[in-house]
Amino acid sequence: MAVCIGVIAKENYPLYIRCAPNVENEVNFHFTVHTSLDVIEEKVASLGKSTSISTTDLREFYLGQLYPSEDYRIYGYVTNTKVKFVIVVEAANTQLRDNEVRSMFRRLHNAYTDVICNPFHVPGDKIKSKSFDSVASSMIVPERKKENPLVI
Amino acid sequence: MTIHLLHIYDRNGNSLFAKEWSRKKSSNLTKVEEQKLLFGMIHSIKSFVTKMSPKDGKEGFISYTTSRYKIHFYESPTGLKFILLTDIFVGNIRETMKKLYSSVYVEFVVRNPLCPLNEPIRSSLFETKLETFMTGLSFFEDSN
Amino acid sequence: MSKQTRAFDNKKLVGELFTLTYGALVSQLIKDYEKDEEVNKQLDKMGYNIGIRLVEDFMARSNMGKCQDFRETADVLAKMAFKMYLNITPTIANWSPANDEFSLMLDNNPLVEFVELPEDRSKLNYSNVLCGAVRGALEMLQLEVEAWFPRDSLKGDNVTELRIKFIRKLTDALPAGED
Amino acid sequence: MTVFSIYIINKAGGLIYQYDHQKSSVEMEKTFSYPLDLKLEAYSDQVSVVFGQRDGIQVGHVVLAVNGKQTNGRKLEDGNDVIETIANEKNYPISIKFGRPKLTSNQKIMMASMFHSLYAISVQLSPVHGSSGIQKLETDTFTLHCNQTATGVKFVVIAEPRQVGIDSLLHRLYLIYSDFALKNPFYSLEMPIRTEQFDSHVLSAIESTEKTGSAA
Amino acid sequence: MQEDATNVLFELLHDELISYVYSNDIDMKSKQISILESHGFRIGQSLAEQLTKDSSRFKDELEIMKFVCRDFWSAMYQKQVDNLRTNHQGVYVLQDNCFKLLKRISSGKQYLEFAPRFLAIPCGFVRGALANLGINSIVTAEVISMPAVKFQIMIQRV
Repeated sequence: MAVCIGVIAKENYPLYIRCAPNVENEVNFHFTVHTSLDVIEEKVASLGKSTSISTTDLREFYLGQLYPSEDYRIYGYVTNTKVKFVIVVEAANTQLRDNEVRSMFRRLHNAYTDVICNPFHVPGDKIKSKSFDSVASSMIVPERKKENPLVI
Repeated sequence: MTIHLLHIYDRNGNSLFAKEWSRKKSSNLTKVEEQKLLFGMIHSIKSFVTKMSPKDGKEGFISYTTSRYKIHFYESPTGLKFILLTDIFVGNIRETMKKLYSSVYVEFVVRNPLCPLNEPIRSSLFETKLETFMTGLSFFEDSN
Repeated sequence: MSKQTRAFDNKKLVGELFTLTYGALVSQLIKDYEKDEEVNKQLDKMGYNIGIRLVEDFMARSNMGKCQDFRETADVLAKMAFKMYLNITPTIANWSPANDEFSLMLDNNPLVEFVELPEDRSKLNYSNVLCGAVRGALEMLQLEVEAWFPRDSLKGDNVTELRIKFIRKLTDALPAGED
Repeated sequence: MTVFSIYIINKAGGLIYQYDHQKSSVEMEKTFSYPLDLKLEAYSDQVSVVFGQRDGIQVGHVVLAVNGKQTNGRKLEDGNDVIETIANEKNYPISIKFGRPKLTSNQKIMMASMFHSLYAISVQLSPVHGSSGIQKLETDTFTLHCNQTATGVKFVVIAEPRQVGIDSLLHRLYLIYSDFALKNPFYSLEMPIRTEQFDSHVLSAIESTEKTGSAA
Repeated sequence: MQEDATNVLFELLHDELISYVYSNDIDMKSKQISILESHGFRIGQSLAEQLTKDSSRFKDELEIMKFVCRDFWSAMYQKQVDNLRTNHQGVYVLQDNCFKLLKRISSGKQYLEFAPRFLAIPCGFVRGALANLGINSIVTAEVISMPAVKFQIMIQRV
């Protein structure tokens, strides 16, 4: 389960950010998400250059863990349309496997695609979709565990 | 064998299309009068057939033959009427008539957004396709 | 560059193309008309225009004759027409005692696959084009019907219900001066 | 194989002889509960089914009787309107007899005169010179054969589409006509033919055609 | 092989959208074309999102162009483009000798003046799909004799 999920437009402004309830420093998460953008950009750029290596891994949307931090693990995903998804997980949450994160991103990506296809949605606008929200919410930790105080 | 002419009418009896391939005798009527007479006759035959039929039928009128020519009739479920005049040696061409409806009329009139339904057909693509269809028939012979 | 073959599910894609084009149409109408009722009316009218052409294509493909009763009409609509063009098979339900009114239950309406209705559009019958299309198609087969959506999953109902009511059998008009 | 009926039409379009050989009548009586799921409409003085079918009752069938009372046009024999009676819930359960409409003698005269004009129009609309009128009219349920003599009398045979030997039957009818009508001193030309001799010869010609495919 | 019925429905809807836009007042033809084009753009955006979500990441512009002009195109119209050329300076020319949305309208010059309205949405499709994949472009279509169409894509570099 994630503590924060972010969707960033190709022009690098947030389309959607959702944090776990009872999170104290929500602003910090916004900051975390933004910081991760640079890492994403870097990763993608390096993939583009490495023409010699054409392993499927480099062609994947899922970028894996972006950078380590003491309290959190931050994962990134970028689509062909250059929309970025970021999932923040508590470092203490060790049960979460790579494959699960990958599938969370898949679900987010699918839900995002549906948002774009909604004729009432204006591309570039913040995501207001209820169904997207419910998909994202289902991946968020319902309540912060007491024994893991959030400090960034 | 010879194809004399083809008429297509909408369900209200408006002539949508008419083409002659081989015609040796005129009815001494104007085009419009003749179209009305032909449609009127077919309409009467349909009603005649319904009343005379000894059993419940589905298709109704199919064709009539005189000593010198034959009229083949097909009506689509939507009421379009296809009337083909040939010589008397052409047999039952029900399937051909259906095909004329489904692969020429539907394809090139119904699916051409610039062809209003229930108005005379002006598309030359339709005419070309019709010509190809007709001249491709085994009983078509350009005998003049 | 490595040769990448992307095999799309064509049928699905064309379905999506249709769904998205329909979305574009609705969004244009919403721009042009203030009231949802007006938009509904336009959608019905456009559906009618589509229906009167679509029915010819349907007849050409299916090689069907005219329906002899309303149960047959319901069956052909649900099991053939909706299946053929929208790739869904609605359930037929709620027959009236005189068998002249029934509903098509759309468990899965492709038109609304991606749609979330904005709150200020509560009176919009998003799928109204279907009403017009059914009405237009049946009118060409000389059946005058009324069609409407008593329930719509977009508006929070648990099912989308398209109701179709028989009004009367039409007869061929005669050209002036005949018979 | 079946011959359904014979019509002889004089040169003015008048029906001078008619015989129905196959008296096939389709009739169905059934008790209905309210509301009736068949759509009825009054058409040319008959109440017919315009939409809906069940238990053999089909579009085109007419109401012959309601609760045992025969219909007479749009009314029942007790004077009540057929459509109103059937629409009224109080009359249910209701027993209605449906059947294929049968031609009345008046209608047969009309049909003959209609065919007479159709014949003339088919000559006028011919795309080639020297054409006769309709000699054979095909439908999915019957085929009509017509032979017009040089004197303008039309012999019309209505038969099953696959019935053979019609030409010979038409020829035979012509012979019967000249032997038992024209040569009969009491028969006046153009007038209806009413002699038993004529009837019996027509009947045997038809029966022979049905059995052997030839009227001779 | 019979054409898929879903296509018919799409085409009828497409035609209905066009005739609706053209039935509306407006005197300026260019306005109607641009309304249609913008709908095509919006649809193209959505489709690009849909169609690329299961593919792998595009490496460069050429790969995107190939995707749009080949895969996307043939999926939409159930046929390959007949010719695809580029001058390697950002201009791509797509030649379709029998364009699906024109092939029942005319073979030749009849109704030629109506061709632009049937090409506005398809041009928008391409521009919208490319835009969503990060390539800004201008897409135009040229018809000399129906049903052949030449689409030209000019990539705009800022």
